[in-house]
Amino acid sequence: MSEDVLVIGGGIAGIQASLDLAEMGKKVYLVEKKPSIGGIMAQLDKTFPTNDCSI
Amino acid sequence: MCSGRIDPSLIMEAFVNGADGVFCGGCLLGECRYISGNYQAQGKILLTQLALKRAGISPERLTIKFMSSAEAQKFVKYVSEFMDKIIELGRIGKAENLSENELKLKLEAVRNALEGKKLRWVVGKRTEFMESGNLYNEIFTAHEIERMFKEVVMDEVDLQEILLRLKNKPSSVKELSEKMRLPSHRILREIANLKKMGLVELEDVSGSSPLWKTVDE
Amino acid sequence: MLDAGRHPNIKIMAYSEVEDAKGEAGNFKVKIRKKARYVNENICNACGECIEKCPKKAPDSFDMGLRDRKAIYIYFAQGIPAVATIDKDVCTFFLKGRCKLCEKICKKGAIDYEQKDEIVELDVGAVVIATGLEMFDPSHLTQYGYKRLKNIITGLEYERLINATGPTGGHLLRPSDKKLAKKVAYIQCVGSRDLNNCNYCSSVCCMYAIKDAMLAREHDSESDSYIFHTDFRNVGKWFQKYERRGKDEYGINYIRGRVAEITEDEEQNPVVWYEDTIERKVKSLKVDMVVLSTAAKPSSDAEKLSKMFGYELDENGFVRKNLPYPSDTTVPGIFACGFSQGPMDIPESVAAASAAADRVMETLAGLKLKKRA
Amino acid sequence: MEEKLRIGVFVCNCGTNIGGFLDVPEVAEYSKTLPGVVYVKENLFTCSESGVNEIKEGIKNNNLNRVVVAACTPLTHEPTFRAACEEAGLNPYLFEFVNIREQCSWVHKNEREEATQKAKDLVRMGVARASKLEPKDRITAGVIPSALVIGGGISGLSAALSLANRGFKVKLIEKEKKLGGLVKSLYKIYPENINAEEYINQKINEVKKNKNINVFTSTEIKNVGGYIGNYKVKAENDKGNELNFDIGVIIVATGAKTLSPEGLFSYDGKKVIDMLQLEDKLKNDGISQYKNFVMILCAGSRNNERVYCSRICCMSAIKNALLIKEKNPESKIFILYRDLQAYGTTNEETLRRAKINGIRFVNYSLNKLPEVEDNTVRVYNEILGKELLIPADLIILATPLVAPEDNENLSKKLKVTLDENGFYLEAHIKLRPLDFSTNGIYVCGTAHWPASTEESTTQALGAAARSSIHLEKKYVMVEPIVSSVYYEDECRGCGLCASLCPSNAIEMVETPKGVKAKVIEVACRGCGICGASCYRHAIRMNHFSDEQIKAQIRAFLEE
Repeated sequence: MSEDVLVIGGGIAGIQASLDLAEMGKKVYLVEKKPSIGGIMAQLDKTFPTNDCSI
Repeated sequence: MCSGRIDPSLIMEAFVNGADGVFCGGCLLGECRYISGNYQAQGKILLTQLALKRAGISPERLTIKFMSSAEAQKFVKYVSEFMDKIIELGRIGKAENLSENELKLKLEAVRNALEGKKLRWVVGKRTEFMESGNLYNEIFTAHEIERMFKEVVMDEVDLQEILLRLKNKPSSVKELSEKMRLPSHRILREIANLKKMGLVELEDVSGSSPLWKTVDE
Repeated sequence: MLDAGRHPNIKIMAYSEVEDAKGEAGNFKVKIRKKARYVNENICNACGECIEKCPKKAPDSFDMGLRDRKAIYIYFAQGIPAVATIDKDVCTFFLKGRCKLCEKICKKGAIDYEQKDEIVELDVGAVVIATGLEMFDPSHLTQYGYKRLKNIITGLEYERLINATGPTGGHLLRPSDKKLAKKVAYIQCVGSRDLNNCNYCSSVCCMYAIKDAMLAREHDSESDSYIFHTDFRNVGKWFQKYERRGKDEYGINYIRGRVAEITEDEEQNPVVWYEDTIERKVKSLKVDMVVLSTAAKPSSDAEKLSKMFGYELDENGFVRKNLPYPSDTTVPGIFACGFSQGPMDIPESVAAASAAADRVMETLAGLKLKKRA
Repeated sequence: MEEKLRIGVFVCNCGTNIGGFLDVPEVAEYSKTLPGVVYVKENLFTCSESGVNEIKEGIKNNNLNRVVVAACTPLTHEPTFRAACEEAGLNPYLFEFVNIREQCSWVHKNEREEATQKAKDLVRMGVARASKLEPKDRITAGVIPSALVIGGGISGLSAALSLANRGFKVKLIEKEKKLGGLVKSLYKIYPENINAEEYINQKINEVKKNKNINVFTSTEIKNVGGYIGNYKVKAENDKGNELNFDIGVIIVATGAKTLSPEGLFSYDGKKVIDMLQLEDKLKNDGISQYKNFVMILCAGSRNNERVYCSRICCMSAIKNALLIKEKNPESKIFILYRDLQAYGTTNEETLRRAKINGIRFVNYSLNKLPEVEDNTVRVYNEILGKELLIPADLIILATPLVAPEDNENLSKKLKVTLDENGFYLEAHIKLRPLDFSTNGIYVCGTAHWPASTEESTTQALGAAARSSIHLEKKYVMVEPIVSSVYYEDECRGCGLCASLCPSNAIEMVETPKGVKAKVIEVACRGCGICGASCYRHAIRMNHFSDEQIKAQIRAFLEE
């Protein structure tokens, strides 16, 4: 059995899931179809409800 | 780092180095990440303002305002208002009618007072007192406690100013009273205190008035 | 994002897609196609010199096609990994067999026209689906005039316009004449809550419209915004306060009512025709630009992946959330989070992501115990 | 011996975010003139992989012993740049971040010259502070592999189960006599219409059977001492027994309650009831005698007194309306609403089903609230533009979820913060919704904000994951940005610092020289209150010392 994890999608959800799993000691493969991770959130200027751009 | 980190000595560092005004910002009261840090800050600003005022420097040169990180417009408003106030007051010293040397001496006196153990202890106790409620309610009212607090601040600033003046030049009570625009009985009281602490001694008696000087280390 | 890029336990495989999958919880075999970038990821340092000199242009998809990028490009500047990619469908060399300018310019020798797609096989114990969303294309909703009228854009296009790194350097210049748009209307529920299109509420549009209007005011103190909404759905933490601030501090006009049609005057100013529900009259409003708050849909890969792994989707194409474990799909060992499960905002996505991570840990721990027993 | 300063300054353009509004080359040029600066580099994006590499190469090639980056906010990229320093062999605490974006270029977009001048001032201050920085090491401590879950509702139960199933010991504390929380008082859970009682009982049984979970009902937290990885928790049960736990991490799942409807819309508990009473009637077949139902949404919420929307009331009203229709198809149900919060997929579907089933929706506004009269409700329909008189045998008020008063007390014991509505305040509203800013404590469910059963469950599992990171790692590492009793001889053991510390991070200890203050470094969050208050200046703040801040102040006031 393998204990590695595959995360499909490199937006905010995929990144968070990967980070949590990695911090809990799992080896994570984060697959993203676009040339770099970031997802829609990277395209947003700022985000509600605090109007900062925190990715 | 929290606004509770603001040490009056940092504020005085700015004034001593030529700042015309100091603006402190903190999170909304009651929304502090460190529970009461902004209340502490408020207490320390109040203390510093009292001390400045006692030294004849406009306490309006120092302010603290509270806002959340989402309240950019409030921040802009507060800063703009403060800027307008400082511009209205003009350069520090000029507006207060103090010569450069006098200003320097006054600011030094305030700084020494605020960095001194006595006021730091008092302000620490004051917050404790305000936080844990009035434990002394039966003996003192809150109003009386505030008044005592003010008295201590005023005394300490006077005392430090006298010390600085005497360090520069031995003087009589009358001379000090004129320079500091304070009644002579107040000066006399502080001199008596300073003498008790072993910080000043009699140098000479010129005519009928005794001249006081600081004790050499 | 950078934390993920730096974490020793995370291997980022960007520009890659899942090609095939089989197996079961604890033992999935997944084939990943790592698409050829024609640039060596390990050598390229994203200096950008090749991009400067590349003679061929193509619409920049990161900027919603609002400006052009080159045939060799960096998806976005802060992206991870920070490397250039050649768009084979546009590149002169790939189309006509000559040019190779980038190869000549790259001092590091990172360009590799011979690079092939690579198939990587992974053995994993669990899978997390986080395929996110795609924006609904409102072109066929002719009443809104998208693509037909020039000064009508979508919410995501607006994000790029107002962004300082975007095509207009953060200035809200309308497409027709590049003049500053001062009066902007936002139309809610475009494609959402619509039986013929997205038969659900996209959940984030009311808030992002308020945000967009706030940003416009922050960039230009004279800007004037109108949000046309039906139910104004601002249910998250602090959202009502935000809605009030929009009105009180930013002067945004909230108008309840569906927009019937958008036309255009001779200066290409959009005219919004709507029913004012307070006065119960059909009214019109001339603006400089219209932003359509378009629905968000499941990613186009959602269906493909669900078939590959064998889990079910709901009638809208999202991974259905069910109690007792909202992160679980119908296949053990496969979990989902974020917008792939249905409309949710950033904090909900982050919480769902942590929940999915938790289910992975619990499942793997359970399998390990079973194996030992 | 003092090493000679070799400061490197990196000025970021941030694409055009900085470079577009102020003169970055001029700022870079100016930086070269500052004392101690030996290397200056301008970057397009300092945070990009190539920018980070430029820092590393800059350090190596120029033997830099301090690095200053003038770019955006430390919130986003301080970890990035610190890591870059570390990777290049420089202690990460010899790095100084200057914000010339949020605090300069973005706010002075129309004042290029002034913005450039301000950026120069900021860089000069940063360089001055950098000159005084000292190398520091991160602080580590062990973690006790057990969790405390406070609250035995659906969130607490879910979080406890998940942690226990992964092998961690859990103490679950509930102040009521029974586990189950709010869900216990519901009839059905939407959207699947699961029988609430059966569902929650099953969870409770799972928890009770689990060997890794100890349940303590009728128990309240008395005191929380210690710090992440090593909390000392005192609790007390209704029999007056004191319980002591050694705990590694804490999850707050204390839930919410519904606002009391007293005084709203002629509430009498009989003809005018609240939603929980309706749930109860539905459970006990107590609705057959009614025909005309009117539900009033936003009762006591989204007004000036309570601005927020309670998120779940619309859907629980619609769910219950459908259930009434199911039981009694002849019934007539009106739902008076302001905005129908049927967000997402299934909610919208349920709303549609309600409309198909003949449930009538009437839009009212805050300016014209419905009025309850004898057997009727008078309401101004905003969409029709006229007043309606609706017959009503039973009027149901959907009151919002509110934070329990208890939060005030518990939050002080845990040393965490509440928001303006009394709900728990998370570390970051978007990126860290389940964490507190105090490391080691997490929040989920309605303790954080109104949420549905499903949403609460998701959060609970998420909080379990977040908290278990420390349990899995078995140690914690904190930033050395903490206070220290640096001039111990000055300390008189007065205890003022310990009493002011919001993190319980200072203890008074006996030493050969008398009682002295001692900082528990892993618990300290670096607020600085102790240092600013110590009347004998015995405490020094690491990484933001008086000397460092004063250097910055002086640099600013230099002409």
